Amino acid sequence: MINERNLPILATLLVFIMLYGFGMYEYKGFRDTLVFSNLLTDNAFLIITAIGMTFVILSGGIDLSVGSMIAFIGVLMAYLISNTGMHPLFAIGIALVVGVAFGAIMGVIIAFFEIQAFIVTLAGMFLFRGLAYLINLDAVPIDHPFITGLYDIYVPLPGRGGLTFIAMAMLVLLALGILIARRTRFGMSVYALGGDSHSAALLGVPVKKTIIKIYALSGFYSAMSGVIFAIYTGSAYPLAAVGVELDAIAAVVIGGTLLTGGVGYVFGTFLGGMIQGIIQTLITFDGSLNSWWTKLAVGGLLLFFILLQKGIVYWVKKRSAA
Amino acid sequence: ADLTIGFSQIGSESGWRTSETQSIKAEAERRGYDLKFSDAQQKQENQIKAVRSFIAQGVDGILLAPVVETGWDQVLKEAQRAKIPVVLIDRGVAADPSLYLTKVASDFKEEGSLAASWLAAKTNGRCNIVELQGSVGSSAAIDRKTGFDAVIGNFPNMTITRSQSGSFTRAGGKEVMESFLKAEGGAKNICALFAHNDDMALGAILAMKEAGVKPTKDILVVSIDAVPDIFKAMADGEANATIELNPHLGGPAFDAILASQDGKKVDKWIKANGPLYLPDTAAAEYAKRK
Amino acid sequence: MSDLVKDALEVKETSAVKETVEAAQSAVRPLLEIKHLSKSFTGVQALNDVSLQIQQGEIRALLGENGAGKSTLIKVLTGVYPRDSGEILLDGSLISASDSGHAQRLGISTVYQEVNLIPTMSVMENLTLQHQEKTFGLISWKKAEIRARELLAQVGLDIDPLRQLDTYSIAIQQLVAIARALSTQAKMLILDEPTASLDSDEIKQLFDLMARLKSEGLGIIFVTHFLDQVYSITDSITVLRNGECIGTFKTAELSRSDLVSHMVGKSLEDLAPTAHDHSIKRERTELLQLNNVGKQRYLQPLDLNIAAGEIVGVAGLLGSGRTELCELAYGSVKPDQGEVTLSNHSLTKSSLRRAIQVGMGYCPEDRKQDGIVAELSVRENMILALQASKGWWSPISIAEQQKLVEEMIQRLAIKTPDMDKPIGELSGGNQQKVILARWLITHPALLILDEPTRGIDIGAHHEIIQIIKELCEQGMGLLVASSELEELVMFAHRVVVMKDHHKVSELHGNEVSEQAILRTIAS
Amino acid sequence: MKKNNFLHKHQKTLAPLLSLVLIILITASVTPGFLSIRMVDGHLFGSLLDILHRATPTALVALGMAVVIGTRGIDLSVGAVIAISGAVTAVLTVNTDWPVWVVILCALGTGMLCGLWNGILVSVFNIQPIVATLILMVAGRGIAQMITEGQIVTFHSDVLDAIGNGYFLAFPIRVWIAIGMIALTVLVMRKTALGLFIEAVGANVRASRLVGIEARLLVLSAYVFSGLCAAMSGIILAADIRGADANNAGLWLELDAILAVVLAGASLAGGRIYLLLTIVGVLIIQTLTTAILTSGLPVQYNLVVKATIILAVLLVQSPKTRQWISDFFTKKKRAANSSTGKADTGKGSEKP
Ligand SMILES: Nc1ncnc2c1ncn2[C@@H]1O[C@H](COP(=O)(O)OP(=O)(O)OP(=O)(O)O)[C@@H](O)[C@H]1O
Ligand SMILES: Nc1ncnc2c1ncn2[C@@H]1O[C@H](COP(=O)(O)OP(=O)(O)OP(=O)(O)O)[C@@H](O)[C@H]1O
Ligand SMILES: [Mg+2]
Ligand SMILES: [Mg+2]
Repeated sequence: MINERNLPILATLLVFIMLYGFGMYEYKGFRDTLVFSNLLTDNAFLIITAIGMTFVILSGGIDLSVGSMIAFIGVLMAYLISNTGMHPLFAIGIALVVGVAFGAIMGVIIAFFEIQAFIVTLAGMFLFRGLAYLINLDAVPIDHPFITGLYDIYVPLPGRGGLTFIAMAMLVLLALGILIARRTRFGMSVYALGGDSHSAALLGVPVKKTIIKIYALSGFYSAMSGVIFAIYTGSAYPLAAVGVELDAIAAVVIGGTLLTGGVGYVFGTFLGGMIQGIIQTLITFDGSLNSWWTKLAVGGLLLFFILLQKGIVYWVKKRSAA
Repeated sequence: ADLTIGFSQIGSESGWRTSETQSIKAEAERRGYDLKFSDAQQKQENQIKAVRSFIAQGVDGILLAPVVETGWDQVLKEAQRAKIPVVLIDRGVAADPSLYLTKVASDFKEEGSLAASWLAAKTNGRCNIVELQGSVGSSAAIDRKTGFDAVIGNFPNMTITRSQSGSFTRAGGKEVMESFLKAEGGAKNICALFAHNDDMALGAILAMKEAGVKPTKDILVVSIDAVPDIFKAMADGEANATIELNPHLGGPAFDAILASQDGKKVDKWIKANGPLYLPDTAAAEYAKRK
Repeated sequence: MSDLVKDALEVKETSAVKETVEAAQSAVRPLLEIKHLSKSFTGVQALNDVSLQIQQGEIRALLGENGAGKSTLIKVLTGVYPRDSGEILLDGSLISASDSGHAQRLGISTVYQEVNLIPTMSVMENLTLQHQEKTFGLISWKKAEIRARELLAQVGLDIDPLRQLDTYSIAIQQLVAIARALSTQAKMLILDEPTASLDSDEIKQLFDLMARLKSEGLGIIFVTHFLDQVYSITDSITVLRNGECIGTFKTAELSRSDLVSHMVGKSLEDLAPTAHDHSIKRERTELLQLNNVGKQRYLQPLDLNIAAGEIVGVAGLLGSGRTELCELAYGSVKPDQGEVTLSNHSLTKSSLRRAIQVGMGYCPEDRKQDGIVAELSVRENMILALQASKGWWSPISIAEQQKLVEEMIQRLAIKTPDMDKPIGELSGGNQQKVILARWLITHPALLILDEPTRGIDIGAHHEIIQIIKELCEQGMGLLVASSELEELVMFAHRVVVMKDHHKVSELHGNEVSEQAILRTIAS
Repeated sequence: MKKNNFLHKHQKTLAPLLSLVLIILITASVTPGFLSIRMVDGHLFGSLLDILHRATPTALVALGMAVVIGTRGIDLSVGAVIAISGAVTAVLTVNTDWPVWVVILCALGTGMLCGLWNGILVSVFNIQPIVATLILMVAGRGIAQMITEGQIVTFHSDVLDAIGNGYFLAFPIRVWIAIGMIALTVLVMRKTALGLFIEAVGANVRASRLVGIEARLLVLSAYVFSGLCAAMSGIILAADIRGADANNAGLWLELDAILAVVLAGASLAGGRIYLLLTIVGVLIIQTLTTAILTSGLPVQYNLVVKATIILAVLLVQSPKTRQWISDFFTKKKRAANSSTGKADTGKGSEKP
């Protein structure tokens, strides 16, 4: 029998496969591996952000600052590379450290001042976007040879598709996320915290320390996503990634994680992100929707998949009960 | 020939943008082209995804209205590799011009300069200006401001006394104008308003009227875009000037793609700057555009 | 007899007793020593200058009424609450645990009151949380599963450790919590009411375990409200009353009545179970009728009638379906076959509100999840059911609420500084009383109680049984599921015995006795 | 002593009020004339009035949001509902000759319909509130744009103008509307058991169901109410600029509303809500916005300043901060008479 706890994730997988199948059936261009590898590359930054968000949501919190963090890290990187002539690797290192530090600071405020995560990270969202404006109002290109060189790292697949550096980085970060979530003590503490934070404390989970680590980890992942986004576009833009926090939350939730915390898997988040990407791709392939119908379609499809997933879970449970 | 064209639009954040979309769609329909439209909802990543999807579908040409000027090199290279011509619409990109066929666009900086020149002429180079900026960080806001500032820099007695962002919206323009009027103690110290788009100007006009300030009499109003409502305001004597941002870019763009298919050389910049409109023609223009 | 009680109450005398006990013990260095510990919450002095010592290999009962400060003492000891003043020595060295995890590392393993596990994690994950074994720096779930099975076997549980914890009943969860406490190498084991809702078999298993740990030299603190258990397993007794330490006594040297007097602060001679007449005198008018009611994979169809003034007990082993019967009867879980009627109103498909309006009431087993609304005040919690049945548009005036609540606080001796305190801050037993009071003020025709006296002290226990009997004399019907057979036998007119989710038998009138029930279960 | 007790008991209430007063005072010291209020044309005039005027849409939205948050939900779609109701108002005013009150009723009805949709997704389909309302947040703007065909629809109506910018008894009419709505809500919450039920459902649904509260219906109504409040706000915002801007009306307003509810001391995990303090929270946010606009700060500083001040307010209001401060003082006190205290414990430990 299927383990009940894996049901949502299996349902998500099924939904993804059905969608992909629909695309292949409906559009010729969809059958090329290029579409799949584009999905991996184009949604990499969203998925990376969402992996960090998964930890936060598993612990029963939320992180609204990720979108702004992406923009801030990109602008910071661009500044370091073009204004100080620093090597991109150093710049990336510094940017990641800054991301982790800001995440940890939010964690400290949440843990020690006991202020709700939603609000602290909302302030973080304003702050990081504001800091990005302060560094640079304009969009600037990052055309260091090191960065452009990354585009040449490419593993071709049969067909026109291929794994880009960005896609591979995302997959590595995904594997790392899965390991942290399921195979480390910290990961289990995250689940415990989300399941029942009061009990977790009584069971000896170091609540405050874990909270700080969670937001630092989310800071790391969103900073990483900022780096990837900067590489992806080869530029930095203070208005980049507006609203990505909501997309990331949606990806996490579509992936079967409960916003109340304690239940969910990192791999589900990957599927959730891919489903969001596929919605976008299908709409583009169709190409006949105008602006407002696009919005309706994005919302409607989101709803459809959530209901479909719920339906599958319900149906399987009922079947296995009978 | 019946072409399949992909069009990656920024979004539908303003009336002007919607007009542009409609104009291009109508033009495609007139010519019998199959237009694949994609609304990116203000997100660059969505535009990149859209262009990649167009490439995967093997369209004959791509129109791209870039949300921001940087970050297109990679995807433009991919289009070039797939031998699909890309035409930039309504603003340029900071990439090697060889990567795209042409751009059909006006120049934001020039629009700002034109507004400033008109104002300088109107006030004899002596004016305290309040400025309503567009969304913080957007290229239209940055360039219009740069163009405007460059011109008034030549006039020592023209200064911007207050400048805030009204986010390109009517409500934003109104709220910010209200606070300007409060902070400056009414219209005494303000001679003109420069708004980065018409919608903010229209909001600001409402704010002026409610504060008992007469637009055009107490404060000159100049803005950019030339949306229908601003002509009505001009006809009613509530706005002084607007600079047109031409939304009808479909024709030249499609022509460029056709030309390139025929192997003809295409200019790298097909300028589409609009003229400055004044109240004298406002009523007629309003009737035309309504 | 009463002289003795009086003597014991004299402070001087008490400390004399205490000192002799301490003198006897001071030969060896105590394992745990608590000195002058105090702790107050806003408006409550929960602990006042409490001192005690525990030796290696000693099982100490920590007793006191609801709200006496037992749980608070344990939480201060393990660093969950910071203390106001006082010292704690473990093995002769001063310790100051900063949180529960720290206490664990210092060697104090604790099962707190209520089940404090993570409902959304699997049994295995709960058991190994914070103690996972690793290979190459990563948790090895293979090893964890083996370890989990070992631990479960220790408490005599044979369940699937991979299933989510909250799919198991409270009793099983309680056992899992105990198993978890055994997983660490500890010097001290603290058990706060671990036996509430356990059956005699499990309790026996637990006691065997405690005896073994004792022989290994552990010190054990054991909180309970069951005096039988105190006398069968503990070596010594510390009594708390109103946050003060009344004294520490050798179990063998303290009579039950003295113990009760120490706890309650007055002598209670009539606590002994009065003989109960198992027949009802009034004419039989049917209240609740379950007609072939059942649900697939939940409960086998069964019939059950309860008449006005009748008390029907539900007995059975852990997981036998007692709770399921209660839920179906109440209607919080809808049956997929059969008919439920209450005083001629069919309730098979109707809403809970309707059921309550026609006189149904239900005290659930899981107080934390299904009973209290922790953030709301005692007053709001108590009037919630009555208000819900009236509907939102006809509010009970504050004055009336206060009157009702005040009356109940008096009647059930609920210990709270005022009625506007959030119920989450009350002691466990007092929360239970509030939930009971919630239903009593609706004047139900039929009240369903699932483990009603869980965590309630003897004084209140006695009081509640009196109230139950009184209510029945006034014509209320009662369905009581309980793992305490003694209690059932004390007041039930009839006992339904459950086994493997179906009704095996029904004992009437004079057939009702502990032995008879046990025999039926065993057969 | 008694006064101290009062302070202690009302800490939670006083903290947001204090923050508001502080922000107003600081702004006043930076911006001259900020506090001045004059009579102009028979109505009050001044920056403080502007704050009230501007705060009304957010206040209405926050009111609905507070109720939803009380049920342990959240409503991200309010911005979109604002756009929809504004669009309905504008299009009906322009394209029909229906009386204004019919138009307004239609707009309010649309808002409630949107709320009903959210409510059904949350309470019937059991979709998590943040995602359920995210769907309408995305799709709702599409609906609004469909109604206005992507253009700003400008309209003219005396009644709507008055709602947007008219005055009554020296105060803006829309402020009266908001006050009326707030008073009504507070009254219903206090004088009926609705407030209790909402808080009970938010704090523990399972227990609430078991005592017979019809949690589903209650949660559903909370979203409908939130939809109604958003629609009112949408009408006011459209009336304000005499046009319906489907793309931008109420954009990101949901965040301000949630912020206000939380500044008032509510928890997003459900339970206690504080309606009047929520309004104080709204005023804090609006004062901040107005202060930034009048301050003459370059635009790129807006967000950093806003974030910093919000963080400061949160930190000051945190009960933990208060506890640390009071701990600090009691420690000081203790240190002052430490000699006796130390002697005592010393004796105690020697005795056994
Ligand atoms: N977190 C808290 N906040 C405020 N008061 C509390 C808190 N915890 C306990 N109290 C109060 O401290 C007193 C002692 O409570 P405690 O839980 O220690 O009692 P107990 O002896 O364990 O009772 P029971 O047998 O019912 O479990 C009670 O009056 C209770 O109301
Ligand atoms: N698979 C399950 N999923 C969800 N809940 C379950 C499941 N199995 C049992 N439960 C719940 O656990 C509770 C206890 O079930 P159990 O069969 O152990 O009842 P019981 O005989 O009353 O035992 P107890 O002595 O613990 O009261 C019931 O409320 C039941 O609904
Ligand atoms: Mg206790
Ligand atoms: Mg049970």
